[in-house]
Amino acid sequence: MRSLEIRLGGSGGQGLILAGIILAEAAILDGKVSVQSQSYGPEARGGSSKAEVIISDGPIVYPKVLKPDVLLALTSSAYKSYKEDVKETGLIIVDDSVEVEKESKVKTLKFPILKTAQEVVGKAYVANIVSLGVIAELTKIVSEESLEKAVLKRVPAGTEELNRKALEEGFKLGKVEDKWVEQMI
Amino acid sequence: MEKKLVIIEDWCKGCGICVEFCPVRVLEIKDGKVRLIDEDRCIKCGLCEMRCPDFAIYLEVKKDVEGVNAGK
Amino acid sequence: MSRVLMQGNEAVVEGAIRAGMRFYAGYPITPSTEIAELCAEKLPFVGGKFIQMEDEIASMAAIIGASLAGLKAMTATSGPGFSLMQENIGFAAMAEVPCVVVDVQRMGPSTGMPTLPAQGDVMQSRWGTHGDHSIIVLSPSSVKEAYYVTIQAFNLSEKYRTPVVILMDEVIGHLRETVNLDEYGDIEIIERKIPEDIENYLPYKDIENGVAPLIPFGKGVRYHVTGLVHNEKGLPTNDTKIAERLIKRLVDKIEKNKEDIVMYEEKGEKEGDILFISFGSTSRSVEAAEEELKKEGFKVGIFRPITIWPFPDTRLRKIYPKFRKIFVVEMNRGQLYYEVDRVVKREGAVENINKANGEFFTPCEIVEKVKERIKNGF
Amino acid sequence: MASRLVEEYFRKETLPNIWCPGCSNGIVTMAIVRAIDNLKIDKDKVVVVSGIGCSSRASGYLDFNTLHTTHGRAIAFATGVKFANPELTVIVITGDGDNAAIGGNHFIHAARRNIDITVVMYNNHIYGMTGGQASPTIPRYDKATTAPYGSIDRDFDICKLAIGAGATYVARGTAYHVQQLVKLIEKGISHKGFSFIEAMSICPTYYGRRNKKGSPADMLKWLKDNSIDINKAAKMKPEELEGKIIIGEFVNIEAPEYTEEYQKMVERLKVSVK
Repeated sequence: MRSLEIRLGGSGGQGLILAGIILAEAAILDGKVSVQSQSYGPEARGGSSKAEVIISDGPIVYPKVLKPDVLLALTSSAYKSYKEDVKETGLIIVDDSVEVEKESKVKTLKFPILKTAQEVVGKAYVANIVSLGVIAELTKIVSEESLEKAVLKRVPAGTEELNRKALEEGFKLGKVEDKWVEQMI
Repeated sequence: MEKKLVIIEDWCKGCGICVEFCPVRVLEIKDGKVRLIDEDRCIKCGLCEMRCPDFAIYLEVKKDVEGVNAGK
Repeated sequence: MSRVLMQGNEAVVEGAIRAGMRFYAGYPITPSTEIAELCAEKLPFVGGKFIQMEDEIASMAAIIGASLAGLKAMTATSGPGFSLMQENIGFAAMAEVPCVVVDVQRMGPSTGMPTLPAQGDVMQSRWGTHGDHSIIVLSPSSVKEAYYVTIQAFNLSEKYRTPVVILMDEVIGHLRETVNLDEYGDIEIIERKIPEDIENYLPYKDIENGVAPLIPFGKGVRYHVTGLVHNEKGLPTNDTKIAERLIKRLVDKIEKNKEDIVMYEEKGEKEGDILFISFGSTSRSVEAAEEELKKEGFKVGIFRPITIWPFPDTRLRKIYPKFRKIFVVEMNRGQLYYEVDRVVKREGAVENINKANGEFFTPCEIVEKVKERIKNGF
Repeated sequence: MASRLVEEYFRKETLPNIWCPGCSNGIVTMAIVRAIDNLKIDKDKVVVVSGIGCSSRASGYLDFNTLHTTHGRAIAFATGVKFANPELTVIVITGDGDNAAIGGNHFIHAARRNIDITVVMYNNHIYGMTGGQASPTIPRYDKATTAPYGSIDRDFDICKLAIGAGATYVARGTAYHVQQLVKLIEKGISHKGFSFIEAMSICPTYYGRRNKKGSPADMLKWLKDNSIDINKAAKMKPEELEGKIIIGEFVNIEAPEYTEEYQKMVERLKVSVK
């Protein structure tokens, strides 16, 4: 039975918990089993925020992420806090504002996620959806169709188009030639 | 319409409130219980019943010839 | 409903509404607040009532009042609020008013760590209110089970006219899992029966299961409900014989019907080296640890009480002699351990594996602790 | 046999009541019964909720649906009863300790919600059930077992608190002015919204003895002599009103009632969903 662990890290207010929920729901639409959990500081915004998703073909016994296959870090502090946990065969995706270690054992890719949200899509708060596009495109852990459905189900009414665009921009960013992707699939 | 003053001795605690507020002073406390001294002088005003904390003294209202219940 | 992603707190609300809960009173507290929020959102559409009270004392009071007025009622809270509810939980036990209290446990004591999990309220859920009484406490270990357990909480509270506590924890409360609630099929819902003969109704007479059916206020039976010791009519008394009969009945209606009330799950080997006992979210870590230990050649069984109180001791007595060592794993400094130790009267057989720092057990930790304890043999 | 009101509205087997000789709790309780009788409310639909203390024992004597709750919490229980079944007439019997001290928070929030409950607070300035301790309404410098040298606390004007918290019917009567008290309670019960009636009462045993107030009748006379009708009080100077009890209706206004507002919200939602 295959099981993939994803951790999404950043700061409160970036919508990562919602991103985790969307990812988990997309996996269900794909016919898989998923769980989502989270932790956050006492602040609703500004503190650190972490969402975790496990996607599996069968029942998930232990519901928390121990060794992520995929880590998304939108802030330097999230990168520093969680990079050591990632499996050696895993993948770290960071925003290009994050300074990464040169000698990392784990495959690490940088993308202008926050910038794309702000400048291309036009709203900083869609960075979570851009991130999902990047993750899905790179890892294929969920299908694009299911992810889009899940996004549209969960985002606030009136923001559907904005989020659809954010997702597309994420897909675009994630289209990179890389051996890791084949291994993952 | 006929009214009659009734005392429930078992419930009376002899506090004396009714005695003090009886406008015609026809009540007294004897051996720790209230007593009607003079039925003829009682004007059946019901002030004793109104202020009795123990529901121990009341005016019994009997229906008159026309059968009107004066209690309501 | 088919397969959906659902949060534990949400499953409680779904289960409660399915069970017929039509009154919710509560006060915001992490990590239970989603239960209040969802009740506020959903109850108006099913003919139910939601009210945000001024504190947890009032919330507990309001659900007792609502239950007496005829609605199935629930409140939810976490440690600090659960502490505040205790006096009125005792009132519900004494006056025998059905109601459900959800305690989504967080790290304590006091304000502790509001967003982090713990299982430190095991003893409080049993003995938190003063005086002799019995109570039913249920603890789900998954989102799906939170739904089922909530329905059973209402059923048991109606059947035995007692407050029922659902002892959750932050992990299960906030966890979202893939669930298909349709898999449960039809679940029996126990409704209040109004007896034919209401002329001679005695609200506190032992008719069935140690209780009389509860006729709501306003139905033509005018009786008294009090937290004082009372006779079968509900009227207060200082008669010590009546007091003894009353307290005996309050305890017996639960303890003597234990076999009807207790739920538990057994996994793994039926005999062998190690028997794990755990409940709630911790049993998820224990199950993962069991898989590891199995790989290493140990014979491991798991006993998971779903009903914490009354504790399923009859069943445990049957199982435990076939294992060499018993480990009680819980997110506290040892609480259910004492109950297990009471049941297993074998010197040194029961050990506890504890954690009380706001962190969820990892399977790895459990495996390491077990190996450490048995390194010199069983 | 007992009086028609006792036969009809009391649980006779519970009488005589447990109150001390001359305690005015019986007078105020009977005033509540007279009000209900005058309004001709079906007693199956009346719920009397009380807390803990001398006055709260009244619920046990009354032949309604009665709920004798925990200390200070009667209004919170009553909120659950009323909101669950708004057809019921819910009356709370409470005391100055029960309502003004331990129950203060529930009191102000029920007033704020304007839920249709009538609260009658028997105010005798003392905790009688526990033997005469100072309550929040004990007049300043009066004595109690926990204020052996006189209470230095400022005393609480609960009617003002009720008004400040948003109660839509607020009145004060006394155990001496029974006819007026009955009328005030009647109006409070008839009023749609949160109604508060303070009934100035006497505790001859604890408050009376310790503060040398004389016999029960003397204490009632004191209430008679020191009460001033609100209309008369309006024309008097503050120094003339020093130490006096103002009686009558303080507030009687219409405002949205909680259970009705909830029902309106439900109706609105039904429309919006369709």
